[in-house]
Amino acid sequence: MNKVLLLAQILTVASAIVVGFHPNILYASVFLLFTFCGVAVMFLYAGADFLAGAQVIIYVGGVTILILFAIMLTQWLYKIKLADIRNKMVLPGVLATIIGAFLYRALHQMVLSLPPQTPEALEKFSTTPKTALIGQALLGSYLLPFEAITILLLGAMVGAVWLARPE
Amino acid sequence: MVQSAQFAHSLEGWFGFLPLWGWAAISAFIVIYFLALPFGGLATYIERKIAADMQDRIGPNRVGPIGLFQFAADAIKMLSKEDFIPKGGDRFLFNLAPLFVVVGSCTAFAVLPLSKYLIGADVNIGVIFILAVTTLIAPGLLLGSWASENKWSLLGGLRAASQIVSYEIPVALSILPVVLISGSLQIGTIVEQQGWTVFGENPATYHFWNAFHNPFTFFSMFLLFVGGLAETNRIPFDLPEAESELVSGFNTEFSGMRFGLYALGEFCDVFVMSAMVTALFLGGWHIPFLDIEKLGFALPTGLVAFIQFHVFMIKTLLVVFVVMWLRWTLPRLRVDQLMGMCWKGLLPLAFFNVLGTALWMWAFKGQSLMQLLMGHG
Amino acid sequence: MNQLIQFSSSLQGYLAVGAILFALGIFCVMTRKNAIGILLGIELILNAAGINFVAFSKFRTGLIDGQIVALFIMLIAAAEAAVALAVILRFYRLKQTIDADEASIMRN
Amino acid sequence: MTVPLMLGVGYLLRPKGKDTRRKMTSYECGEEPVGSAWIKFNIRFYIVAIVFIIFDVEMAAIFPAATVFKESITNGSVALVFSEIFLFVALLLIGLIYCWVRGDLEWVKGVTKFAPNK
Repeated sequence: MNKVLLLAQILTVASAIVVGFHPNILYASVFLLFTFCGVAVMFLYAGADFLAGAQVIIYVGGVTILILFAIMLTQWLYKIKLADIRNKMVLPGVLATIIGAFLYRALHQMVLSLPPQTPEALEKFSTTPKTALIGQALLGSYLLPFEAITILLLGAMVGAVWLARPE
Repeated sequence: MVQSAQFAHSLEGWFGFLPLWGWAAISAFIVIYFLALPFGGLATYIERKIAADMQDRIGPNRVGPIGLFQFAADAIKMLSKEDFIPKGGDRFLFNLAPLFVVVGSCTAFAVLPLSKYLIGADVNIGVIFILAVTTLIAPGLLLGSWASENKWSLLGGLRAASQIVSYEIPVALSILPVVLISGSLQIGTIVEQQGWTVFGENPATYHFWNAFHNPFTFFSMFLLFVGGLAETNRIPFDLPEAESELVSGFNTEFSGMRFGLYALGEFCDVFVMSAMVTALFLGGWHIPFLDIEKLGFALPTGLVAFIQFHVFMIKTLLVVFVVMWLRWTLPRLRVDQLMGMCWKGLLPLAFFNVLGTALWMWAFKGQSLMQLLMGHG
Repeated sequence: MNQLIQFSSSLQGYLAVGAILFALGIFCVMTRKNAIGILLGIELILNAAGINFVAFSKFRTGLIDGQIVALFIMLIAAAEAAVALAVILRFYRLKQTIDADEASIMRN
Repeated sequence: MTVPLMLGVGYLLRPKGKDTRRKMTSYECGEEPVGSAWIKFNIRFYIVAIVFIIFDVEMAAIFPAATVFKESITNGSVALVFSEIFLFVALLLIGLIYCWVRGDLEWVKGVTKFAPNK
């Protein structure tokens, strides 16, 4: 029921379209940054306050920076090399549309199968601070996945540094 | 912000469609207008005055009494400068990049706890909020430097970005002890817990300034300060702008108001960092050993807010003064020293502090040094 | 206009945005020749998944489990981006290009 | 809103110079620029970024765990929470130490070899 959320969604979709269609990879990654910000605002309105912050910290502060560094590292011949998108767009476009429509349809079926929340419950859910709840869940029922992720991160760091290291 | 809440309530008939976050945005806007912009301007004046004093010069003294309106003159000068974009550069990104920096540093003002009753938006993820919005600065510098098509800019921007992202980790980890202590990310709550009064009974939640909670937090404060210096590209960490190596770094090609926006963003960032040190470690709006709300007689809320605001500002400006003082005290680091210091010095130390604070909390049931000494709790 | 606002703040609005992001991500993965471009598409897809989890967590279950899964998605996405870009860099050093079509040495 | 205002006022006030060729070139201390500025740069920037992103993620994951630490002291689960945080930190420190030992965190490789008193 509010315009800010609608604006955020429009921003998200519009910049995602630029990401999909802009031939220049640098522009695509800049607009990916806007998509991330829009998604963060959507999270905020879905009652995921901590997640919104984490979204900005991880994606905007981390992944985007990494992608920008990678682009600058590999593509120094700016205008020639950056514009590389395939000419064949019809088939992927049709396929993507079908997949997206199918996904929406399937999820919509799922929506109908689950009972909706009352407006009071929604309001209460939106206003509860989530950080401590997430912390409790991470240390409770999600302890094992959390540990697994720690090990995954360790592996990713060692592996990525090993791969990127000059001989 | 009690008054503003009532004000907001009375306006609800017209602006009822706005949720809490909308109001947060509006109050952020107000705070930016009345705090960030004047501060950004004034800070340049203060900086020049301090620099002049330290070098035994007079400094700006022509515009207004003791040159006080120098910043207005600077702003007008910047506005009237021709502003051009280098030919090979990327116009769109060139226009966009300074906005990232300004938005990143000015939005953080919204959650600064100026007083108990004067917080733009005391969101319950306040600490994360500041960390999140300030991450926008690094892409701004990187894109701006890329868009200028200048080797010095690009090198400066890359250095700036990698420096800022590197030091983000020690900064976040030196905030973590505070989160461990207070069990909250809400800045208002964190500051409120740092009270202490010698006139009357202390509530169980009061544990004096976080800096003196235990030895580890004391070091954390310095880590946060050093990390903040590096994140704002201040001397001795101003490698991205090292004149002797890189002309002017990432903003070499920027002129006029665009350059002004970069400068504004930097000064606002300095203020935000200092305010963070103040709010998280130096007790925020609390006068040491005195709680003006527990004197035995009630002061009007407006007066309390007024006093608290000034206490907060004095502390913050003292930290800002130290930042400016360091500029004329320390030489610039080398780039390898800079990175080595972050990853091999500050980061292990920050981890050590986190674990040490956790152990202290465990051993003393969460009591601070002050509570232990005074036998409270 | 009011209906649009109503729709946007409902579960369906979130799902629609998620589906659009997902489709655009698929499209991006299929059309980009550039390996980094493919990574951008993957990030879009992961974000779409996160939106769906968070939306269902609020509008249907009322539990935070959806948010935790979304947090895990983020953590894994970041690790994945780090490794993927390191692989791309390695490949670039090998072949002086990051055209994904060239990455067929494994095929023979 | 503020920023467009500032830029807009500036647009009205500032002189409109001619876009001469020379002015529009990038500044290189008066020399004509040679080649494009978009050059390849040092790979160390990138390795630092990789290490950074892992720690960034770690930082985001540890904040929720840290917020429950204070409560856990009173409700008796402090050993679990502490060991959890400790394990998390320790595993990442192992990664950091690996990079440190392998020399990935050195900005300039081999400088110490030429130190005069060695």
